Amino acid sequence: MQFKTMVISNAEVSPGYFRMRLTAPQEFAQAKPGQFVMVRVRDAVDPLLRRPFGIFDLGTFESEYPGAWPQIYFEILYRVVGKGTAMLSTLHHGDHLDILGPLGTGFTPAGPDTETILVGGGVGLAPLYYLAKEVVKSGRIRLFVGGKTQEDILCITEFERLGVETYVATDDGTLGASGLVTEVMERHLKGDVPSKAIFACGPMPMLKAVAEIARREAIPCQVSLEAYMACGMGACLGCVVKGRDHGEHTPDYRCVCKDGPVFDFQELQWV
Amino acid sequence: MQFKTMVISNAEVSPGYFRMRLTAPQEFAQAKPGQFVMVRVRDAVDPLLRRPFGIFDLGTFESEYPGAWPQIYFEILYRVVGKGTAMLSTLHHGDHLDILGPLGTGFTPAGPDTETILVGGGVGLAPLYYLAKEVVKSGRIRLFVGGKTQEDILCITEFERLGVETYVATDDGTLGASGLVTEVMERHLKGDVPSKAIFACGPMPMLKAVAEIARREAIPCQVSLEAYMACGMGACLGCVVKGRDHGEHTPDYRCVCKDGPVFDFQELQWV
Amino acid sequence: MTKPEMSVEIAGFKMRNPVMTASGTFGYGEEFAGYVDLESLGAIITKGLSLKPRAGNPTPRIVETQGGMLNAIGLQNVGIDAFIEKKAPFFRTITTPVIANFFGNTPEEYAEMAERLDRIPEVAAVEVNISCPNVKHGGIVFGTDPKSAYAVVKLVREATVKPVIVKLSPNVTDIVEMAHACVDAEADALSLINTLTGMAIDLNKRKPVLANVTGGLSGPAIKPIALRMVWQVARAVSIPVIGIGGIMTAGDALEFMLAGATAVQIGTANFLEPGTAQTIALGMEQYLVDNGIADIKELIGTLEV
Amino acid sequence: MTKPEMSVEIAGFKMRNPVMTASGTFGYGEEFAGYVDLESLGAIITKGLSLKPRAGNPTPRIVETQGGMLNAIGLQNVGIDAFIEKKAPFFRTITTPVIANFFGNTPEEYAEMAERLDRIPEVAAVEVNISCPNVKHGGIVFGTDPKSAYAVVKLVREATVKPVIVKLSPNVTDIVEMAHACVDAEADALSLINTLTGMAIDLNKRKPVLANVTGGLSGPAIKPIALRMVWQVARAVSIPVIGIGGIMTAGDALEFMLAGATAVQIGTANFLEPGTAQTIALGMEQYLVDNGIADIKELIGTLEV
Ligand SMILES: Cc1cc2nc3c(=O)[nH]c(=O)nc-3n(C[C@H](O)[C@H](O)[C@H](O)COP(=O)(O)OP(=O)(O)OC[C@H]3O[C@@H](n4cnc5c(N)ncnc54)[C@H](O)[C@@H]3O)c2cc1C
Ligand SMILES: Cc1cc2nc3c(=O)[nH]c(=O)nc-3n(C[C@H](O)[C@H](O)[C@H](O)COP(=O)(O)OP(=O)(O)OC[C@H]3O[C@@H](n4cnc5c(N)ncnc54)[C@H](O)[C@@H]3O)c2cc1C
Ligand SMILES: Cc1cc2nc3c(=O)[nH]c(=O)nc-3n(C[C@H](O)[C@H](O)[C@H](O)COP(=O)(O)O)c2cc1C
Ligand SMILES: Cc1cc2nc3c(=O)[nH]c(=O)nc-3n(C[C@H](O)[C@H](O)[C@H](O)COP(=O)(O)O)c2cc1C
Ligand code: FES
Ligand code: FES
Repeated sequence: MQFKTMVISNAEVSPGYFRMRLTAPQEFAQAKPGQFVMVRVRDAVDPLLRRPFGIFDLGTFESEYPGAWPQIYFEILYRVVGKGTAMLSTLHHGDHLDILGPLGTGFTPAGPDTETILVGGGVGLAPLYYLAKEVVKSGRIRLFVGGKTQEDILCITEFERLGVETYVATDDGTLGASGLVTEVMERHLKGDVPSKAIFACGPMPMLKAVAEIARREAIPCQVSLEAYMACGMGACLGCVVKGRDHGEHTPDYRCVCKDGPVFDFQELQWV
Repeated sequence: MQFKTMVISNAEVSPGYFRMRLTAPQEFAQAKPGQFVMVRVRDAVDPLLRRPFGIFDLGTFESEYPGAWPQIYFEILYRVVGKGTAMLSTLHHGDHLDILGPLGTGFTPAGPDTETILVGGGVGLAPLYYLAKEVVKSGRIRLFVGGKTQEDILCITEFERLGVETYVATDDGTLGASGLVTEVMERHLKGDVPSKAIFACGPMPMLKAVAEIARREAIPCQVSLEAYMACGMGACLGCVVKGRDHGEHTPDYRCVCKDGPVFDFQELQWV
Repeated sequence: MTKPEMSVEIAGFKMRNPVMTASGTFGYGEEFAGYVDLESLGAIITKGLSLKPRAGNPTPRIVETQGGMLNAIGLQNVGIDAFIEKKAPFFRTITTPVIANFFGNTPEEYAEMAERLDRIPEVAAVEVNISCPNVKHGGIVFGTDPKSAYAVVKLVREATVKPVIVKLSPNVTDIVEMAHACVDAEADALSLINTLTGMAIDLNKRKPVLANVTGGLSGPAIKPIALRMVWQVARAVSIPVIGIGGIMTAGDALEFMLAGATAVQIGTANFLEPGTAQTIALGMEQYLVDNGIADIKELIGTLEV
Repeated sequence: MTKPEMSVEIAGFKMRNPVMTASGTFGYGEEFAGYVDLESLGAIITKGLSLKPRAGNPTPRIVETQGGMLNAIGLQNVGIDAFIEKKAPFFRTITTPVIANFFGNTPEEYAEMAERLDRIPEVAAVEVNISCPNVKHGGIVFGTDPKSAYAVVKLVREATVKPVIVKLSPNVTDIVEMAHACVDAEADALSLINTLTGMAIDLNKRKPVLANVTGGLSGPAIKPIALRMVWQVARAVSIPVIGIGGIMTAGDALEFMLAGATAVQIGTANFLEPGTAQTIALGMEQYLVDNGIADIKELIGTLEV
């Protein structure tokens, strides 16, 4: 689906991190947690390509005007890293953008008797909030979130408000435990018997560590990946990652945009 | 001079024509009528080059805060013709731009006993208003202004408020006389004895006709030209026009940006 | 005014309008079905095909540059067998002609591919990629040396009765010389340009951004070069020329036709706006209506120089 | 940390930093004095000079394209006599070295120009333009054929003891071959790239925008191509390479140095921001400070491939 959207709000939630709320058409309400959108940042060719962002939240906005239709909105949580995100950060209420999405596969929520373990690294937290919102009714959720420093730990309050148990780790110990989020997670999961499923999003080294834990502890695990993207719809083959069976003469590339961004960790090659 | 400016206002004064007021530093008050500015439309490379605009007005803005310094402002009057002007037209109060200027030569006002004849074609009227403001104290001014249709006739009220006698011609006769502005001007100047000086800005065919009248009637005449510009400061040699002595083996090119945009019509080659 | 005539013909092969989608930028068509009415396009060109499936290059494979992008996909493709089995059936569901873009590692492989494609009824024509800068063997050598180009095209020509379009590389001193070599080898049409070889560097890592080091530059940045080459070639040869390179709007497409192109291909623009090809076809038709032009063919090569 | 070392040397000719302004984009330096501290630059390169004054091409001579611009100035210049008389005196008022860019219609004219420039004390080095695409006679032929390039450079070399920089055209199949020809002719350094030949069309007038039909493409659009060519050439030759093409920021300039450039030239960016060259020199120095690099020369050619 392609649509024009209006910026409802765009606020800096931590230094260099913004949360943007955007209008969406009714059909967008079907978007699944883990799916993403491709945003055309400007009506010009600088920047040229669309920028991909996970869906951080999705909801219905009750209009202040009596009798008005409720308005679907969604949010993205983004970090300013380059040209496109810097431009996004200057937008205001009332500005317009063009969106492709929802794109890609989403997370497949765990069954009712399974505990949901969320693992987020920095802005990789983004797609996990909408997931938490969707599964919170059906069972226990724990969130392990890591970052370099306290400023990289985002929107914890929002998760806690949902009733998610939250564990924080920072490299420099300025918030929560000192060290890697995966270490914290491992400590908490150790000897923990009930059935669980992991949902992770963050930088590659974190995902690798998570996958290793999942493999060792035989916990089902879905990871959401990032990749440089041009099209977002499986046409350019720019965003591929190596699938399980990939080899020199047996190409098994998967498109992050179409086959992902969410993958069962067992579908991928981790070396 | 190069400076950052803030948009004070940006209003559509006729369909497709905008008048934008911008802040300027104190030194900008030295700008002469006929000079121009190069505007960087966006902080990106699309559009790449700066866009040139004449100075339509210049003044001092009395701040509403008691004790605040008076703020120099200037205005540009522009027509939306392409990418850059379309982008300019979307700017609001509070937006920022980067300006080079004032650039180029300005008009040399006529002496005190000389009547000032302004001739403007469409948005070519732009630099004439500031000129009129500067010379209005010292003598009679008549403005001849032409356009395709009534919507191309801009800011007449402003000129009349200054006390300028205004004559309008449109190709389709929807406002003022029907026909070319130069025909109207010629009718009015015919047999008119007192000493005069012509100041003209507009499309090339109009300027040619004006130059022809000036030559025939032996009236001093300054014209303001347009040209594709890259640098605005005499470095790229993109904006040249043929000077009087130009020939195959005697190059006499003049830079519109530096030697102009205002030229004595006798300095140029009109064929 | 009556509806203007938009159809064009290339080597006996007719299209409802001159707007094609460029190889490698439109998947196998299916991917865009939700964004474009595939029936509104002149033709669809497939991703470059080879005899065996190809893995392509490691990632990163793409990076944005100012006004353009570099890609080093490395011709990842499913191979001719999977193409026939999995992709071709979809083509039977649309009436828009499909052109198979392909390449080989050797002249013989090119010939074998042409032969195999010749037997696929869903393929309306073939586009010979002698210009891909991202493969070590073949590709660029055939595309930059007139003699090799002649040899490859000659073999392909003999191997198929389908219309043969040869896609030229812009990474040459003299594009006209290359064009002549292909004409001599009896190509039915030429398409140009493929990407220009470029490079991007990650300053902080002190490494090339692309795993492949260099990649092919496409997008609006290259349009002036493409337009120049199309103009040069169209004046020099008498077979149809298909213009490619940075086309984003109907206006861009029409400029290529003025320069001498009989049709155009839309590449990178599909990524920005998946509906571009359709928008352009409609825009071109509107231009004809607005300017009272009865047939788009009247525009071809009418640039006044 | 102490101030990092920014100076670089090209053929015995020393610059306080590697940032030069490119020929044709900075006038004769004087024009930019109000916007740039000329003493902050590594070197200033003049507009291309010829024996006789040249009128250049008719207008329009420039047009913007996506991420770039086309120019067909046609090497308008005051000629060597007026240069000596009117421009050179200003160069005595600055300590920044001035490099004279020049061209000729014949190899002999190149030699004569080199001889005359050799006698001008204000000229620190010469840059031989064998690559201008906008002149009918000479220019591009010398720049695209290795043998002609060799012949011209050889004559120039014999005619002057000043450092000889040869400026290469990107409009070639094999830039390395061209570079080798110049090295064989004993050039002291190579600068690349000049502009790529392109074209823009005015759809409504059905005419080329430029009076000259084609022009040279410059600006950020061409940076990936320039970077690739600089990298290729710097690996292949042992004389210094000067990187040019679409440099807008200190980061861009540093990328060229990683790719192997000893210095860089800023062209089109001067038009957008007249202070660019100075801003870049400062930004490069800041980068060294931030990254604890003592000497900019440590970066040259350190790209990990
Ligand atoms: C499926 C998916 C979901 C994402 N969700 C989020 C999110 O919710 N919040 C968030 O802050 N970021 C997210 N990202 C990363 C985000 O897309 C990049 O940070 C952003 O594109 C950078 O753009 P830029 O212009 O600011 O940076 P630049 O560095 O100027 O971008 C240059 C190019 O690199 C690409 N690029 C740069 N960094 C990345 C990256 N990490 N991943 C992919 N492409 C990149 C850009 O898209 C662009 O094409 C996601 C990426 C993907 C693939
Ligand atoms: C000294 C001078 C003063 C000017 N004063 C005014 C003014 O007061 N009001 C006004 O409306 N216009 C004025 N113009 C014309 C104005 O600069 C162009 O209309 C504007 O640059 C168009 O930009 P664009 O991006 O909208 O159009 P595009 O067509 O997208 O521009 C593409 C390129 O062409 C150039 N260009 C297009 N049209 C012109 C033109 N007529 N003259 C010069 N360059 C052009 C642009 O600068 C740009 O480089 C002036 C031009 C000059 C040279
Ligand atoms: C991601 C990508 C993949 C491409 N793959 C192919 C290919 O397989 N075969 C081919 O002949 N050209 C390929 N091309 C080149 C395009 O078909 C086209 O010639 C080029 O991109 C220039 O057009 P554009 O500027 O409109 O993109 C590819 C281009 C891109 C951007
Ligand atoms: C308006 C203009 C005039 C130029 N004139 C010359 C010239 O006289 N001699 C020359 O060798 N290069 C000339 N060039 C080429 C530049 O020096 C430079 O090689 C090219 O523009 C690429 O760098 P850029 O992308 O930074 O502009 C000119 C470029 C422009 C834009
Ligand atoms: S982004 Fe194009 S295939 Fe995934
Ligand atoms: S605009 Fe560059 S010389 Fe006039």
